[in-house]
Amino acid sequence: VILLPINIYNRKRQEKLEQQLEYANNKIAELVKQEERQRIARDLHDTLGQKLSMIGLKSDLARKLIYKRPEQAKHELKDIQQTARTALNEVRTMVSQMRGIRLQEELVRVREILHVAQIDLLVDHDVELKNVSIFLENILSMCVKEAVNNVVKHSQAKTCWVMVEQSDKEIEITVEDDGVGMSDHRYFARGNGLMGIKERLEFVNGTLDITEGKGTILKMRVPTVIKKVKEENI
Amino acid sequence: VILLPINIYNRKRQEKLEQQLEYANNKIAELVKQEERQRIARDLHDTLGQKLSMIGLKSDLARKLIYKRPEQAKHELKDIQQTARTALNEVRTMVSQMRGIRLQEELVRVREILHVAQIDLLVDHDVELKNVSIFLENILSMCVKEAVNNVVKHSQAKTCWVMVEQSDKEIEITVEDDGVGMSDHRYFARGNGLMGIKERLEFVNGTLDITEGKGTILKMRVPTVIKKVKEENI
Amino acid sequence: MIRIVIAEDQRMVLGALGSLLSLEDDMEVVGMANNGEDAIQLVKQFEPDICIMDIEMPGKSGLESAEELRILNCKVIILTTFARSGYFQRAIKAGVHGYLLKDSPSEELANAIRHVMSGRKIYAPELMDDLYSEENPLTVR
Ligand SMILES: Nc1ncnc2c1ncn2[C@@H]1O[C@H](COP(=O)(O)OP(=O)(O)OP(=O)(O)O)[C@@H](O)[C@H]1O
Ligand SMILES: Nc1ncnc2c1ncn2[C@@H]1O[C@H](COP(=O)(O)OP(=O)(O)OP(=O)(O)O)[C@@H](O)[C@H]1O
Ligand SMILES: [Mg+2]
Ligand SMILES: [Mg+2]
Ligand SMILES: [Mg+2]
Repeated sequence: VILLPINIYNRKRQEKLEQQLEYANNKIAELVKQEERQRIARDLHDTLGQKLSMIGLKSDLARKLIYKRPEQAKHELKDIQQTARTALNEVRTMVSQMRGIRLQEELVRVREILHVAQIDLLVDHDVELKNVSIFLENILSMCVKEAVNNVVKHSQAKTCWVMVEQSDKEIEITVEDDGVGMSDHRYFARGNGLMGIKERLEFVNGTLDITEGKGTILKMRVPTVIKKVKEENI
Repeated sequence: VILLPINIYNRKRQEKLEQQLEYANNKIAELVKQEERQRIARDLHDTLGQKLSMIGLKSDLARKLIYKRPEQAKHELKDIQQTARTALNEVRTMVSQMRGIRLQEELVRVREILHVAQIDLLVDHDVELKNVSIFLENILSMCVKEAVNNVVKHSQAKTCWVMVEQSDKEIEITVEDDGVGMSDHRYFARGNGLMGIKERLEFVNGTLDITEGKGTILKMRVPTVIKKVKEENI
Repeated sequence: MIRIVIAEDQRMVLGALGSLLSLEDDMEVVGMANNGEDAIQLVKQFEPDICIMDIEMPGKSGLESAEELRILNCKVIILTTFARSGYFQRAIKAGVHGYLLKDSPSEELANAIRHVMSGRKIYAPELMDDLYSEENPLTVR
């Protein structure tokens, strides 16, 4: 008989916690949006505002100088063109930073790095991730980047394989090399790279497996059907 | 004896929920940021990118025309100046939308509205909120705005008082009028304005009190020391 | 001749402003500075009619400098790119005679200078406009 009230008490507490979870989520969403906008607004203000007002002034000036001092007008126009180009580059950088890195883009970069390091790259080219949030793709891109950096830095490999497979439920990315392999299993202690990969993957409910093959094999797996937070762990 | 294991079981579940709360918060923060950036990136790209590349092209053209066709060069320069100004205005709008509204700014707006409605405004002018997040200030501004809208729409008042008081722990904003007052207590049912104020305030752990004075008195209170979510309700 | 000192930390903007105002028949730019402190020095040295100042500069900002220049009997016009909250009010408090957008056409700036010389005060509506941005959402597209 004494069990019942305690159970009810506990259920109440749990319901409260669940409500809080919901409440907290809404609150955080608002706050984060606000903060992020603030940050971007500052960036915008500093970089673009100044350049645009400069262009405004200089075009004004150049117009007035056309007959009086055409050479100086020409000079001002060179400045304008240069400033517009710089500003455009900044907008591009800002936009691409905001957009996150797509896996395809990362693979292009990977190809370059390995080329410079004189390591052959074999990669299934057709693979394009489907129905994957940009957020998830961004995380995967960062993981692949770090994995390949390690191949370049530590493996002394001749060849690197990058394989991307997507099934209904998960994405599996393998980065393999034919290098020296890892000497022991205390690799997590030696740097931040592998640990970073592991943490990022776990953040999206994924896993990292490290095994030995011809050299080293990194297998990264993430589920693509992200369950609602509530159903996830209880 | 049978009580212990059930208690342990329940405590475990609660710990899990708490962990989830933390985990969910991180996750949501990331996702929301990403989304917001995406949206802004699209806007930036569309509006600014195009204009900047146009400026680049036109300044190139104008430079080539200076000696050959100075009048056309002048014309291009007018275009450039106009484009730079338009772009800058867009950045301005974007920045000010992103920044949220400060209470001081809202009070200026309030003054205008009441002036148009021929209602006198009495407000303590010196009050400036200190150590308040932009998020909170934004919420308060929206509440004040709606409260004053109601005074204009419903009160038939001659005078409106807006008082802002900040102590160590809370901010109290009072909007008072000397109008007809609220006829009954079912005001929440009649519109969305007051409900909106109440919800917003509760969202930041604040309260709304509505009482009768010469006309209507709205008292909005929010704590400035925001407790951690975890400590809040349990 | 209206004698002018300009303070602006962006070199290219400073140059363009200087040249633009020099092209006006009734104006003479007697000094150009990259920051607030230098501007104050130049004002003490040349005693110009008007000092045109940017707000955000290294060291002493345009608003801080304006407060000091008030005593030196030099009229100040503030030029800025954005309406940052609180700036307008501070500018008014500092007793500035003009508060204008940096990208306004030079004719407008020149006219504003002449008006200020005749004792008027000129504030760009755009810089107060952002107070109403919620009510009046100038949509981006
Ligand atoms: N492909 C690989 N082949 C051989 N050894 C590797 C490979 N990848 C990682 N390692 C080993 O694992 C260790 C840990 O890698 P990790 O990326 O965590 O750190 P790091 O690369 O040394 O430093 P950083 O923090 O800059 O990434 C490395 O120091 C290296 O000894
Ligand atoms: N200052 C006031 N003086 C007199 N009556 C008021 C005042 N403020 C609110 N009321 C009454 O309370 C009701 C509810 O206000 P509320 O702001 O929620 O809705 P609303 O203003 O009618 O519509 P909206 O959803 O557009 O705000 C009003 O319809 C009005 O009858
Ligand atoms: Mg590494
Ligand atoms: Mg209302
Ligand atoms: Mg500056």
